[in-house]
Amino acid sequence: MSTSSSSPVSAGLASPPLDVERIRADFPFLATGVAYLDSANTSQRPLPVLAAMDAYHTQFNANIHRGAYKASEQATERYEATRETVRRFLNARSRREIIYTRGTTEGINLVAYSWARRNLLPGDLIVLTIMEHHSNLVPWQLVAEATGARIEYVDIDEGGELRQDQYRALLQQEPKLVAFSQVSNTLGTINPYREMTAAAKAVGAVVLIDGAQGAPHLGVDVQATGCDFYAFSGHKICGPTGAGILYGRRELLEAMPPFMGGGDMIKTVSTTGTTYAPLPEKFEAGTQAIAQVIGLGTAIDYVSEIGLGAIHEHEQQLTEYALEAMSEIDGLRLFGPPAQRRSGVISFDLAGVHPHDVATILDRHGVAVRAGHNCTQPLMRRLDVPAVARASFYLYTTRDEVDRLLVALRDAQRIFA
Amino acid sequence: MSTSSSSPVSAGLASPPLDVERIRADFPFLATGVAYLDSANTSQRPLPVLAAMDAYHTQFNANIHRGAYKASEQATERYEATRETVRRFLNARSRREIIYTRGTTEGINLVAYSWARRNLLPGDLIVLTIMEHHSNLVPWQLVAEATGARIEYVDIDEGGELRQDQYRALLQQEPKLVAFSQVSNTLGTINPYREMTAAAKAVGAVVLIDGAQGAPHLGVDVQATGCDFYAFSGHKICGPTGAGILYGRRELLEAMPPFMGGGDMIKTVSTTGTTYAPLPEKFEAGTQAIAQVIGLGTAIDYVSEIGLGAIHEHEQQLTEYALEAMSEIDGLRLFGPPAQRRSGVISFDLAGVHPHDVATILDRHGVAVRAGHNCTQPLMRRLDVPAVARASFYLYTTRDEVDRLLVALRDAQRIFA
Amino acid sequence: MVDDQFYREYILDHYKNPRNFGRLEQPDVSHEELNPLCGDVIGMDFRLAEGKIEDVRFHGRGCAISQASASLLTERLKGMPLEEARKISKEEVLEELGIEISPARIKCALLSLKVLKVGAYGLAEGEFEEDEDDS
Amino acid sequence: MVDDQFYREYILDHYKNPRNFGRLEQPDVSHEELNPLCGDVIGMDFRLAEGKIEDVRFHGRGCAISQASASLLTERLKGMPLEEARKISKEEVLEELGIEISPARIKCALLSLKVLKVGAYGLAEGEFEEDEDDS
Ligand SMILES: Cc1ncc(COP(=O)(O)O)c(C=O)c1O
Ligand SMILES: Cc1ncc(COP(=O)(O)O)c(C=O)c1O
Repeated sequence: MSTSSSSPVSAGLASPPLDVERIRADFPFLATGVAYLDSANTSQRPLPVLAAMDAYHTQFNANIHRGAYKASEQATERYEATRETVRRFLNARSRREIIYTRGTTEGINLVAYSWARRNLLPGDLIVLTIMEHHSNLVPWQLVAEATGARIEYVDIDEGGELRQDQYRALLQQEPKLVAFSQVSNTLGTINPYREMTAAAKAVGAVVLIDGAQGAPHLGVDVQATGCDFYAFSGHKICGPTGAGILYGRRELLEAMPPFMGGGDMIKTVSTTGTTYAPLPEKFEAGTQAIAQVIGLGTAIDYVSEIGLGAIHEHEQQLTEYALEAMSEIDGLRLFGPPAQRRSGVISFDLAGVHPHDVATILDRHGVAVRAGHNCTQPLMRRLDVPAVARASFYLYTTRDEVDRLLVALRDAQRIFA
Repeated sequence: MSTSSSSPVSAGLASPPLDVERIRADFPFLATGVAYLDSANTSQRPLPVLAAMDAYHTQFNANIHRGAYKASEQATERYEATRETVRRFLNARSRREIIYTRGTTEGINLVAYSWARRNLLPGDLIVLTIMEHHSNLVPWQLVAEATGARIEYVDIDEGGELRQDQYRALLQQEPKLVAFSQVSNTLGTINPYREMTAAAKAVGAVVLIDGAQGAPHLGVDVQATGCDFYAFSGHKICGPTGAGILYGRRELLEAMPPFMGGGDMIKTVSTTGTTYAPLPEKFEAGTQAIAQVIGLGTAIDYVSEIGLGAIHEHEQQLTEYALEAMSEIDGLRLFGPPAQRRSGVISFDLAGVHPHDVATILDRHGVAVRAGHNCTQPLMRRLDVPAVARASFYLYTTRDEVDRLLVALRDAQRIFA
Repeated sequence: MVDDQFYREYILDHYKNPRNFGRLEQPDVSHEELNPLCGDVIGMDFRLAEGKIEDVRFHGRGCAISQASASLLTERLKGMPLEEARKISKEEVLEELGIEISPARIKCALLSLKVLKVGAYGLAEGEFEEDEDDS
Repeated sequence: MVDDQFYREYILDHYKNPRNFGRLEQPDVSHEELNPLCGDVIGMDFRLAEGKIEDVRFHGRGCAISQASASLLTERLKGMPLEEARKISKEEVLEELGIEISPARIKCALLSLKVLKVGAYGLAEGEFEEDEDDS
């Protein structure tokens, strides 16, 4: 499922509203009564996903590709079915472009090792943005160290949106690589990723999109977008931990050397040399996270069936409601753009109360939020805060949970008054 | 749990026999009735392991290290508890030496990238063996390509055991790195890994042991052994897919640069540079396989409680029984050493019947074995076979299942007579 | 003892007595392919004349499925116009084998067809795989 | 509204009115440490004389736990013989805070102690962590 434009999604779609109560019944953790407002960190996982992994464990628990017996065949079939599910989800041309990883971080590192270290030369430019997650920063810093490439960062404006003027100016310098997040995990900003990709492709750059926060809430059409790489994590899209996806454009993947060496990524191995398996196996060395890949396929089916359009609309209504209510709290500083241009992520600072203390008080109210730098330290420095508190929503989040957040925030103010 | 010597384990231990029927009740897949003789490929997973992951999913499904609320704290605690479980299991000095990986393959690649590529120079010698799994071959071939180091392979004798004379001769050349498997996944050979490690350390080599087949059946005492690195996979020791362990000696790990960059492996990130987190986080970039790591801890507790000594003895009795019975089948060629010096792994070739056909016929008998090169192509070439069939045992394997294997093998002969 | 539905008589016959097994002297085209699953290799030598496959031999070792499939295929290829040979589909090969092939063994059954397509037609290996992929 | 057991009056008091907050001119020892979880930094300046901590100030921003803990620690340190200061244990610091600290907040509570140990005693950072590790 992909959105038809990278500008605000909900506008004309008018999806039928989510049946949130029915959805919540699928998520066992929610029965604990905790108002879980930390889905941008990791999502909850619904029963069908757990059941799919259970089926593997109890009915066809075997390794894939290798065994010549039924359980192994069944496991292989289910495991490979996820690849087709993901191909459709991303609208990739071929299943060979879908590589299983542990998550976004491994996907980006794979590109950093197998593509960037081989293709960047001293002085070559890498363009990143100041809002990137460490997973889309540190790998490139390591690449720059290894190759002598240099990095420039696109700044944000006061509304928490990327300075497109600056971005265009940097593109004039003909960067070799442009890497940015589809959606910011701290600001919630939905970046104009299609326009940014098109502009970067026009100057010949390779474009990697960090879809960790985009895939679960907006989806993507990689062909329409035109990006070269797109990475996301299963655990943020209702899938299990331990499985994620790297999409890579076939021509690039074919030309890249393998990342890790090991079982299943080879064609022939001898003491004198080795030839590699075709895509995608070339990049999938060793026993993969079989059960988790199967779970990921089920998760994507699950959210796709409900519909990303409807999910996004639901999140946006909650976000609008929360932003409005929070802006009425004295001394509460909100980061990021207006609801229409953001995903269900709200980072904030409560004057006089440290984000960690906010989170602790919220926790005592049974409200789970994240506090810290959210793995975006350069952005923290840019915003001139050491840390923020962050509430984030997903398809199972209710207005009632937002209300509980508001009550708890006022209590934090009372305690620290 | 570790064995007290790298020579045959069972000899003097006399563990009480396993209550295999009780054990089998813990493994749901076995209820399918399949005689699962492919545990060297991946093991079955017992209910306590599934229950531990279920508890995570239903009671404290949250990300670790980051959240300031109860579910996240609980997840972190359970996740870190596995580290202590593994530390005890390997008898490592510190939890900081225990790094979570996806499996053996990733662990070896981590060492190949972060240690070997930084420390090997053109002409430096890497000593491997001809029986290695591709996961302990290809990463070093890639290292050799990148650094100009050269590789020598220790051969086997006719009994499928490493030629120690040749090994000692190679050590005379003062290799920088020696990497070998504790137990061969194809021959079942239990290598004299302690003696081999001591000899390599004596000439100043860094020693990596591939414990994929060793950890689940023998365990290891890394301090007594004296190896620098030890890698194994959770999915072969009753744990879930997607989680494994790299042990590294602290001094080496401290000096190594990170492998992947991303969330959680940093201390500070800025646009101008980055400092890294202390061990083990330095090597654990991005969201880890949280549920699976928790499952792995439970798996290690599970096998430790039953006792690796007893498990090994059980396997050895089965192996002895099977080897004897199989040697009575005309035209059946057995590979590997006698039962006392091998793990519960039997690779064989049935004259006139291709291993794939053997496996297919066995499958039709409900007997699951592996057929192929077992990711040991150089060993296949050494044995002068294109492929083998392999039966492998674990704590839940019964003599009855071995009998079913024997019946099926005779049927294969009949069909192809 | 299991039923012998899978390893039918004629499969075993082709396996034990493969037709057109061996090498051609001075073939016009010669090509080998590997089944990476098991390490089996099958090669074929072709002699071409007037747009036809005048003669063909196969060599290499393998399982009953791949050997029988190669043997059956060569029988069919002999004397066949190249144009026609090019059109032989995976489905036809599987059908001719006449047994139900599990996904894990499909590569065995199609190895000889791959040798034909990649060897005689210069299809890139990727293409053959891809179209397998999308089947 | 939740009970205020966690953020007791005196914690909040130390947070809002931290004792010994600021810098010393020409300190004998000065050291900062970071809590990587939240990016908080606490630093301490020490003036030493005759084997005693004659004066101490702390600076940096942080949560109520780390600020109160630093404030309480400096109160205690003033005039304390170095030998005695070296012996202050994590348990003592946690006890003095008098509230139940969750694992996630332990680093906040012990940040100032880390500044003292690593700064004034030149303990390697690893050592402090390690002994935390093994506690
Ligand atoms: C000896 C040996 N080494 C390495 C591996 C690779 O382990 P994994 O595939 O779990 O990474 C295996 C298992 O396949 C093995 O048996
Ligand atoms: C924008 C963004 N990029 C990358 C990541 C890293 O994802 P993972 O930790 O699953 O590898 C995250 C999530 O933590 C994220 O929000």
